[in-house]
Amino acid sequence: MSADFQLAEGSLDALFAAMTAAGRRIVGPRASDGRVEIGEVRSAGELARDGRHSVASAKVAAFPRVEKILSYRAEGRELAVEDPALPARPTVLFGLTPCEARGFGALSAILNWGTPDRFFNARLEQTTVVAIACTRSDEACFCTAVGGGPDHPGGSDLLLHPLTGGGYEVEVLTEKGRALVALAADRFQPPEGTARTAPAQVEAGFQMAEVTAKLPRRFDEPIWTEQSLRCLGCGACAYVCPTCACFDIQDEADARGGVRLRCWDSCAFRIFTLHASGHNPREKQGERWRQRLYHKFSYMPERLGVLGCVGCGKCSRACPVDMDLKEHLTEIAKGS
Amino acid sequence: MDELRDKARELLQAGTVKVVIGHAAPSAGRRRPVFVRTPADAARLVHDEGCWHNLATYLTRPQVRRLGKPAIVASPQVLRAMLQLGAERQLAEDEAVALAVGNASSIRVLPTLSAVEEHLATVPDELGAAERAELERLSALPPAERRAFWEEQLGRCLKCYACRASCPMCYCERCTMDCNRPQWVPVASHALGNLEYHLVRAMHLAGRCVQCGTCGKACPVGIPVHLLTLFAEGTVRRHFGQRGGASARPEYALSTFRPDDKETFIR
Amino acid sequence: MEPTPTRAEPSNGTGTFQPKITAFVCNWCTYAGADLTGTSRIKYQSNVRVIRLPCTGRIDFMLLLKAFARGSDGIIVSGCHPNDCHYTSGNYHARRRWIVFRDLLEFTGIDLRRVTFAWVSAAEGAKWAELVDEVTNRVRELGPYREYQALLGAGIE
Amino acid sequence: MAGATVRATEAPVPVAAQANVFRPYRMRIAQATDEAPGVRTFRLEFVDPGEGAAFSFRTGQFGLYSAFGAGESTFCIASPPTRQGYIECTFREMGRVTSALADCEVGDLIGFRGPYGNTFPIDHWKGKSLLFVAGGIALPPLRSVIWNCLDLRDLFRDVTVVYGARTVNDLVYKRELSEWGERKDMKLLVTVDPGGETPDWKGKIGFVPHVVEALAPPSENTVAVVCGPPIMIKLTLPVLSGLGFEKDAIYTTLENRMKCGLGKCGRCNTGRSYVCKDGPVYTLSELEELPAEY
Repeated sequence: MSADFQLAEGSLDALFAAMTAAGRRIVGPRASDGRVEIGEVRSAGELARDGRHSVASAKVAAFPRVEKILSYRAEGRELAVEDPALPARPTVLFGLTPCEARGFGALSAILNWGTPDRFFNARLEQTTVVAIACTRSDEACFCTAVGGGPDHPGGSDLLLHPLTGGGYEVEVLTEKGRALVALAADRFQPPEGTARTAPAQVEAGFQMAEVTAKLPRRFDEPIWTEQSLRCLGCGACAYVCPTCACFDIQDEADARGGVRLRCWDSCAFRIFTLHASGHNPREKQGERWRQRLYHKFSYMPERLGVLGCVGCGKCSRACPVDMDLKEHLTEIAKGS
Repeated sequence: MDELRDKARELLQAGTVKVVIGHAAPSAGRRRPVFVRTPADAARLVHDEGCWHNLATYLTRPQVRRLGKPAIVASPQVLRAMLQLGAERQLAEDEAVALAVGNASSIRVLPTLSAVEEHLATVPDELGAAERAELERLSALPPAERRAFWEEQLGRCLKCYACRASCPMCYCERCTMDCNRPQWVPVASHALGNLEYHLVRAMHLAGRCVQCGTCGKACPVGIPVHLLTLFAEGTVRRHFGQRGGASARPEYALSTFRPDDKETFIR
Repeated sequence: MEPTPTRAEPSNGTGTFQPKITAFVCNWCTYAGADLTGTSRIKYQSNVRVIRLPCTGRIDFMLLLKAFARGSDGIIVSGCHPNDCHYTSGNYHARRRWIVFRDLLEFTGIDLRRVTFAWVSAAEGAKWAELVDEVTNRVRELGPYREYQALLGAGIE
Repeated sequence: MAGATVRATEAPVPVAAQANVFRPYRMRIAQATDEAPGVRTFRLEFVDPGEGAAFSFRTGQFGLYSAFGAGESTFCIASPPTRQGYIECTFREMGRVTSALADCEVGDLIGFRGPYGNTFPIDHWKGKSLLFVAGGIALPPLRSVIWNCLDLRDLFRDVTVVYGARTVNDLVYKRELSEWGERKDMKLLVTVDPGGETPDWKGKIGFVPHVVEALAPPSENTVAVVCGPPIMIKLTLPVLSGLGFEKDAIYTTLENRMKCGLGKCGRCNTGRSYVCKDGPVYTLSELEELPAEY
């Protein structure tokens, strides 16, 4: 919580210039057509800093929608197989919410379980996360119920606390953060103790411990069918989720060679578990919805030691039919 | 609103239907589909401008079908989707009761597809002004700019299939996107995979699209995908004089022809 | 798909761009017509790869997209004249789909100068030669379809 | 159940030194055998002898086989680890990848990555009798463990195999079945569903559960391994229970859809279990703790 530096509002542009000069790609929330997207940001002015949440997640920086994991060339009957070069694209994720920053921890737990995932790790290693503490929340937010908070430092390399009079106090949390500060050291001044803007109030309305305690015995209850009646079975929730990591592997090739791609996938899709024989272990939408919840709130904590959720509310905001995760979790917690 | 709730309550009380598919308002700015199964619950129903989902999508959903006979709060686009589902033999004549809402003040209870068709004959079927203007704007652009527009828009597509999932006419149990022998369209959401997906979607809806625009509103990242289906549907209407959702008779412009169909480009 | 790095632009050795044209033709009219072109010893440009299908009604619009994705610079789609379909009405059905698809391609900014639809009968060997020459010349003028090729590999990290 | 809780930790290996876990071995098809309509067996040899020498697996494990250009598909390793220098797989032509594989011929290259998953605990079976029950295309997972045990025959007491298919034509490994049939140190019962027999069929006629029931193998000090279509498993389990088999003495393998084999892609997750890591081999008592999502 204590600040290491203070960064004046007017210094942001200089910091951006220094990061760019150092070869860093800067990615962050930016306003576009009335919504907030995650995309490349060239100057501080392009950053969306009005407290609105981006629809999509910044996870793309380390876990892109589509990435090459293998390439191969046919040479007659022979075949040459090659590993793609490790991605080299130093990136600063600037202005993420603390929830998004925390999301990388859960992603890493999934992708590095058992065997390290060199593609994810290479991208993450080159990514510096600068989060800005939230001063506004909305109906979908419940970070405080899942161990996070509007100014939670988890997953951030630098955490910026907005000051009432503009500018930020800066918490340096990692070596990566320190290296970023060094790029524009003269802009990072000693903190003056200026008042911070109060962090957002996030009323979760339920206790996560109650959810985790109740899930194991509610598996066969009708609640899953009931909650998912309106679920359309699209993948919007999974694709905007900072911690969803399910993927598909697809070959694309012509006669001469091809690539093997890892692309996002979602447990909400009927074909996710569909066998070629036609048998489907999770045929009903209610079963797929249940899997989504159990995976995040029961199986992951048990197996990987982390929750598969940071309470950011992106899934609820992205859902075309208003499947509200906070509301659903509250209902689960209240049940017997 | 009271009338809608009364009608829904009556239908449930009389046992005419087991569920009323409508909208609820969990908070001021939000609208969501809701499945009302008890007369008391009918009080949750709302209908206003914010209710943009084409609820007819749920008429073919297995989890909703299991609930029993439905009544459905029906804007003109929902009614059109019902007729198109009827035309495609996905909805029988008296399988669902429509509670027609619209500009007209009172709720009309339409128990059959014939009644729906009769009612719709009195409702103008016109594209919204905003959509029309946007289609015209894009059509007037130089081709390179139109290409750039769609490249940028479709480049953002996550392939979450919210457009497909929310469309009342996308009821296929096994969508061509999910078939892999052959793998017509790449699974990945890269530039080519996205372009091909959206062209296929528009082609498969041409002549069947009821022009509700739900697909565009469902898109989490705000791609105006509905413009593609609206455009293709517009071509069908202009050239062949048939429109999706006009009747429950099985007439599909692209499964028939006229020897004198006019074109200007075949050598 | 990866743009295949080895793909050199076809050349006739004089440095002139040689476009790759893919023709989707029906078995009964256009394919026979193209055959007649050959047996009549009518010379025409050799840039076209002919893909024979039973009927124009069987030519899925996806095939056109696949042809572009696999590096075609231009496409010909051709079959029996109206009233002459071996299966009575396949070409009428195809015509409706072409009308819709062509409009949609134009709306998404795909270069329509690279897509040519035609009726070529089994007796029109000369028309086939003219058509191929005309399309080849036009596409040669346009150059390689770089805009479409640029989509390949785009969006893959 | 296997698979303790794993805490997320920083990757101990520097990223640049981390292997590409998706990179398959290149394998050459040394032998291809048509087993039954649509069912083929490949014997695969490592193109790189060094990789072959370093490779080892245990019975019950599986891998992902790639037809380059079509993708990867999951099957068990159907050969026993006691036969070295090659692995074998048997698959039915069902989808995009298996059709592409079926089109391959001897000499062609395909990919293999693995081995993945747990194993049949044959070390714990020493001194016990073994009963193998298989149906249809589910013999391949058992073939590995059957051969493994036959190659170490002295370690076990009685070995019995009951195998059934819909028709005579659908029986796989026909040559091996006749070899097993002639062996004196094991008992083999092959059966086909009523109506699936040919005029010269000398085996049994009847459904697998009935054949097991009639055979009434003693359960004492015996391990049963059951693999087959869901309906066969469902009807065989009560028969085994009736014969006195304990739930911990009955094993089966699951075949959930998989993409990665590494516990990451999410497909095979069933309850707290990841079939690709904690399975594919489960005892009946382990299976009963999982939701029926397989």
